[in-house]
Amino acid sequence: MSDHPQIAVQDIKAEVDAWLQENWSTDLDLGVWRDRLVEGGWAAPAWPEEFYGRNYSPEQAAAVAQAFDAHGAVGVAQGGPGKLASHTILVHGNQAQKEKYLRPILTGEHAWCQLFSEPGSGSDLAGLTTKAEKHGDKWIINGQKVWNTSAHHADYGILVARTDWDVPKHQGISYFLINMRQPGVEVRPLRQMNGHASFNEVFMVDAEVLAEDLLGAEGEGWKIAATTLSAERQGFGGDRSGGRVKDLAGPIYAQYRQELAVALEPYTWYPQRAGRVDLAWPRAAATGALGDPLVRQELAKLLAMKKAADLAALSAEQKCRTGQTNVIPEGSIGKLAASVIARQASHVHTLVSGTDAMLTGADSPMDGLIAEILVSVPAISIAGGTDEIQKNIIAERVLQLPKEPRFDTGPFRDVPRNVADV
Amino acid sequence: MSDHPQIAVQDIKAEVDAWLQENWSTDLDLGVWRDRLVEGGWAAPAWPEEFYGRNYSPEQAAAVAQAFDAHGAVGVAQGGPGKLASHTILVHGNQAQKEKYLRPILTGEHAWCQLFSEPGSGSDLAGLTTKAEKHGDKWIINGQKVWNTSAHHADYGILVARTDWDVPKHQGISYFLINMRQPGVEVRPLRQMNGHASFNEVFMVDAEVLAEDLLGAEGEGWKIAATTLSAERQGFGGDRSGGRVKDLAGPIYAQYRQELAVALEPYTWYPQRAGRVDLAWPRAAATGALGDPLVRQELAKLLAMKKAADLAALSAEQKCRTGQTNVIPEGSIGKLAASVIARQASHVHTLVSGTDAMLTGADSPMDGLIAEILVSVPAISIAGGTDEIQKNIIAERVLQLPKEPRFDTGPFRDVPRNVADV
Amino acid sequence: MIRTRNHVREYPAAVVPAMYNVRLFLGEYLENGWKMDVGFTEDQLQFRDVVSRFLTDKSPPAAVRTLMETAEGYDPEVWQQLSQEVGLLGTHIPEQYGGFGFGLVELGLIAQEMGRHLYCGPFFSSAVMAANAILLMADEVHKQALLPSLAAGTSIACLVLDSLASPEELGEQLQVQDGHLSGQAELVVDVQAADTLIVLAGGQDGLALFAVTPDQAEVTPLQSMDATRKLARVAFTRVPVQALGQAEPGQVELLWDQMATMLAHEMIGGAEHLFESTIDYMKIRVQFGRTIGSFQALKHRCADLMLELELAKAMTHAAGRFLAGGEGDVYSPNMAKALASEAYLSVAKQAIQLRGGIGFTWEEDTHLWFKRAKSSEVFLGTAGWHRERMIQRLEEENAHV
Amino acid sequence: MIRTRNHVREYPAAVVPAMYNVRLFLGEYLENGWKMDVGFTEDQLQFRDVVSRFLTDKSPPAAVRTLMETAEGYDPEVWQQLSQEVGLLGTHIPEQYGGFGFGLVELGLIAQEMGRHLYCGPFFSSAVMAANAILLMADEVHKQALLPSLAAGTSIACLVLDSLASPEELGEQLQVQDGHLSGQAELVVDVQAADTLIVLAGGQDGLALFAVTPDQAEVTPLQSMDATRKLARVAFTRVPVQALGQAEPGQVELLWDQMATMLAHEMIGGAEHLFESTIDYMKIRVQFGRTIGSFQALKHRCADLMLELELAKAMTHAAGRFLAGGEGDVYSPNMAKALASEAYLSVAKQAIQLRGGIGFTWEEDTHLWFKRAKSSEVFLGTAGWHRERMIQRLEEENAHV
Repeated sequence: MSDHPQIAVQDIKAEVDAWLQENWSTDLDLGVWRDRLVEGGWAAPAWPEEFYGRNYSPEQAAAVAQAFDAHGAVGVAQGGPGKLASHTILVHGNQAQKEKYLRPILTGEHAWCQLFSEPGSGSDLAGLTTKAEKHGDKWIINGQKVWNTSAHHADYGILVARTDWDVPKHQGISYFLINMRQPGVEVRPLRQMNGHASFNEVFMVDAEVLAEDLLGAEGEGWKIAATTLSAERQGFGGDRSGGRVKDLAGPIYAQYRQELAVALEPYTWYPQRAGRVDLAWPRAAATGALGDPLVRQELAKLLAMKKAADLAALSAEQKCRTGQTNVIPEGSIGKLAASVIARQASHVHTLVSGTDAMLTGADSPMDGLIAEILVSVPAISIAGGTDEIQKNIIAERVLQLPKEPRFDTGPFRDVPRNVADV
Repeated sequence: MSDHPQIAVQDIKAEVDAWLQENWSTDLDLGVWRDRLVEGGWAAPAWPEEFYGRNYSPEQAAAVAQAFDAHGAVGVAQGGPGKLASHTILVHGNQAQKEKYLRPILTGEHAWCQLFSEPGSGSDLAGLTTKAEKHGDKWIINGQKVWNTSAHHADYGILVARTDWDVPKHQGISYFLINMRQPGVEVRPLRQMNGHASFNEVFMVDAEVLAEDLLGAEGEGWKIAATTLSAERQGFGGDRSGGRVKDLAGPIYAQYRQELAVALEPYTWYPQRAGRVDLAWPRAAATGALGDPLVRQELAKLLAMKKAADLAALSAEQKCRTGQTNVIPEGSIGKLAASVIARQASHVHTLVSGTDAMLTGADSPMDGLIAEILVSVPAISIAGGTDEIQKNIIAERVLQLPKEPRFDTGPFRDVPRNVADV
Repeated sequence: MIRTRNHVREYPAAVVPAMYNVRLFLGEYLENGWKMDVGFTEDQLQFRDVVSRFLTDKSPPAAVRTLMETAEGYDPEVWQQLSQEVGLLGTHIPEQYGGFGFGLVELGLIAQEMGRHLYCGPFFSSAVMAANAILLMADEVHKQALLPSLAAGTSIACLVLDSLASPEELGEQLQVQDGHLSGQAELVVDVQAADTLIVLAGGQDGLALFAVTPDQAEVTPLQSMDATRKLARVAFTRVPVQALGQAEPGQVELLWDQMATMLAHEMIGGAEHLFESTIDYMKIRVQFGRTIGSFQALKHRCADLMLELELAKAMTHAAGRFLAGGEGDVYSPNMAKALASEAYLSVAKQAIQLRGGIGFTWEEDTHLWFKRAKSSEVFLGTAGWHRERMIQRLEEENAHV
Repeated sequence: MIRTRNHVREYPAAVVPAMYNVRLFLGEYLENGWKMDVGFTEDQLQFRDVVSRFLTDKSPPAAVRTLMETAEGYDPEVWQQLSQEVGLLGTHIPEQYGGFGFGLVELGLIAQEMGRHLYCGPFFSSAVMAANAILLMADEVHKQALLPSLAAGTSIACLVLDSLASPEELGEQLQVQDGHLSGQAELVVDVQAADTLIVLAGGQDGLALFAVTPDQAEVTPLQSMDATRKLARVAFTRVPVQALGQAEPGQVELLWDQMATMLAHEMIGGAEHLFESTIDYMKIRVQFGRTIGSFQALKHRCADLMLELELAKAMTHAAGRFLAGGEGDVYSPNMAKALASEAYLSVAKQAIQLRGGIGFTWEEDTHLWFKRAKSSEVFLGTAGWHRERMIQRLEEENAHV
């Protein structure tokens, strides 16, 4: 995907503008518009020309997005898992898979989910025990997945399952594209301690995957999953704002808002999980808690850490851009900082609330928002790689300290695992 | 040493009193008095009758000490290492060794030191590499020891050294009684970061130990060292007060004070190492630092932790007495608490001192005592078993969590060790 | 004051059904020596085991989950058994008022077990808060009128305070003028279960205690973060009242000390449960081919938690003994609440963290205790408030010297 | 304000001896990507490497140990080289006063390297404290008289303040009345090396700056815990003085911000050294048949330390950029000093702990940095003071809005 065309940003913007003048209308049905978008080649400008794209550089693609935004035109479907799926299929899929799956992701016709984590393998994702067995031209899948955002309305899933139990654990995994709308797949919402149910559990009992829906080769699943996970870490799954256009008036925007609402619903509590540092000062000032010397100290610690972490993140970003660092270790430091900050924010919010911190919901400060912080912050140091995993990464990859002794390098069949697992 | 004689405490006191009336005089030379003490059988009442004792129970022995104290009579020689040596010899020595070594320890004629730790084996004491080789009727010792309190004025040392390199590390160690007054032994004071030199390094180059001074059998050194270490943990080496008699007037007391001064000199900074919590409140009140809300919080944390630790220690002591627990894990919790408390005390002393904490010596608060706290506290979490070792003990022995994977179970010759070691 | 051995010995034999065989459970404690608390008589420990056994039976997580979704927040049948069969409500109430005449050490042992089992019910509001307020401040005639039914469990009281944050703010909102009570208490514990509201209110002679019936109050149930402890707003508009008794100097703070110390017991009980269950989980959960309990970073973290918890326990039990008439520092309740709050929260955070994602789910039980820890952190004074108060008391002590 | 690339580029070429080949050392930094600080121009980083190279050469631990035992506390020959050959003393002094016209970002880079190498000498007192005070407060004529010789290193100044704890207390002890300076400064840094004492004292028109010669002062050397930074008590008895200039509103705090920020740079440099040397030690020290760096509990502790250190570094460099005229929060110096103090102390404690017994000995170098960390903790305001001040400034900011 290199060798980007030599077109200047302003020319791109002009071209997009002209095309939008011709094609865009707020009265269009969203589906009709998306088809037109794909046909016009503006759906995914950074993708190859063969697949709805123009092989644009990130800067060039950003220019397209800016032009769309300026024009008030709706883009392709949002939704984190779909982006992860299309990115992975683009990199590892065969021609047929790309033809079959990419377009409906862009138009929003197909929703996707990610079927990676399992109850028995959290930090140790490669220890997964979902089983895939080849029967004729089908793979039969048995096992359980968990933490599957959007699985309850997904049409397809990207799935990793074990196809060989006699090789070391990373080598026996394969990567599948599974149809979620089949009898063998059951999706149950998973409620969290903060009351939200933004994830699901997915139970697969003799679920089927066509042989043609194996992505890459058998046993290459771990390598392919790394592409997905790397995209996730780089925030491919994270663009969830919907842009300013979601607030405009017109029939197509209503459809777009509805689509967005479904896609973004699982993420409403994410800001609270991070501690809502933004609310600390205004609330301390408003409640009078700022008069308490201890609150002042704890608040100052919080704000200083947050500012420092933002600065460090900025600096990590610069290092990445100039190629001075690998994104992963710097990301680990940032993630660890986020945990420390969220916990301190929770502490400050508690002190500021005083005994009102005993309440929740509409009876409690900020209509339950503060209470949601207090019961959501424990997730920040777990989700997306626990603090412990981040510390391992920092110690081993950044500081180059020796790796942990391993007890799971032999054939997977012989590796100790959780009793509940197969 | 069980089957204590059936004598009531008041009868013991009466007997001691009568004997002291007869034998004790403040005009005696200390050496003469100690001989008389040993002959009279009151030197070590808890020891067997065969060796200067009466096979008394701890309570009975305490009654003897009380009677001595009430009478103002001086007891046997103090000095931690000597007590550790005599206890170990009493348990593991043969008849000749007991006859040769025990009495001069009681009279103070012989000072002892402990030669266990090495530069290359700190937490991992059993990884020691000091070498003992049998040549005829002698053992030839080569190696270096460190952290040897009192070695600079010791006559003898209790020494562990490796006699077999082809067995696992704990099995190749032997226990020796070494004469410190010989050309092959060089003692150098080891200065600490707080300026004191309360330890030594001991270099042994072809130092000699007579075959008869091997304690126990060859290869049993680790087991015997455990007796010494257990005695150390139970505070056998810790009674350093000298009692009230050291402050009395009379010729023998002067001699006693001198003996004590030499024995206790290495320990003068130990209270500062523990943080001197006792000084925190009075200084905060005297300096006006108590007006600072932050000092109040930190001081309250300190005092509450200290009080709680004292209560927990009391409770551990009760558990030991009633046989509900093994002393080691409870001791580990206490030692860990001491570290946390000392660090918090250092923090409080710093806040109370303000910029005066930049000074030391006579120019600084309390004639340098506070500065000594600040630069001595780092030792508390290292000396006598690091915090890390204590946490291992708590996790593995108390909480019964799995042990660390081991990489040192094979023949010692093949175990990775520090480059500087032999 | 710790009762004599004889006095205690009668107790379990008289009221404990045979199924709660105390000897049996004492054995369990001895096997797990490190978990054993000292400073208690053997009879006290037996008593605790009886309570523990009862709650294991009657307050399993499933029951907690059912009750926390109800408006009443407790099971009247279990309350009946708890009071009638096991007799826990009268533990600390003197015999002349229908109780068993034990003290705050025994009440603390109950609170600890209730915290451990997350018992849902008005025990803390009625037996700890209201009964102790009456014992301290009510006149003899009112003690005789009120306490026996509380001890028997036939009546349930709750204590209405206009601040749960610090005793310094008490009597600011709730005021009695010309014999009429008015004002609002923003947070009242377990009022929904009470038939008697014991109100501490300000008046012309300072703070005094009053009794009111629920129908005289406007009660607005509130959603509590910790659904196992119900909260409500309670307002009074010129309710005619007569004082049960006047709060003498020092009594309000003594009441606060008692409540905070009992809460500290509850908290260390909860923390013990979470700590033990977490250690158990770490011994079976496998990742990377080994139990997660074998990872040194996690082992050391558990050692740190154990230290924090042991210190909090030692202090809390000492505060109980002090309030029961034993030796101790006047500010030991402050130290107990501060240490217990922080230890409980440390343990609760790690109980989730060490379980990973599953620890954050609703169906796993950890969050129930986490929310109790979080809520108890600010209930009856934050750690910071208690530390500041401790220093004030030390200053007062030193000023007298 | 960060100078232009061109402006900087002249600098190393003009004054750096060939042996300090900057390209070479930049290469080292690139190899160790994570250690690299961003937000600096390539020229600034080259400049830092020159300084680092110079100090590696001239301020090894052996030199530090020798100098800290002397009364003067510095090596005049190295001072000469530092000022004449490498030109560090004039870094931040404008060209019209004989300096190089760089700013506090470059001065901060020097301070960071000096902290890393524990440089012994009056750099902080003369170049950082005194020169910045003169730059801020002295009248033009005095700047012209004083700064060129400071920039050239032919004169050494020290700043006499009557508090090193907070700017709020300044001018309470040192007072000028009728043109005569009296009073005592309890703690003065590196006065023993100075030929000029710059005194900030109170007078009828508020705080002003004065110059005094050493023979006009009674100097009592004091034993400093950190022997690499000399301290003395300085007293004045009716010394006739003329003001160099008046402290305008805000200037005293700005001076304090500058000093605290430069100290923060020094501290993160020291912390970096200790952290890196500790990691190195952990890779070679063997216990139980494995390097101690392979124990997960220690690995995770190092990850925590790295986080703390990275945050302190990011904040400190941001404060430097802010003071040099860049974007930023007015209270960023407070955040920098608070974070840097705590990070340095955390690292210093662990640098000893992770070395075990040897880390506590005099002959091992760690304690030299530990004492600098401990001493710098209270120098120019504790973390608590800086946090409180930060909140005050936020309040002021919000009051203006």
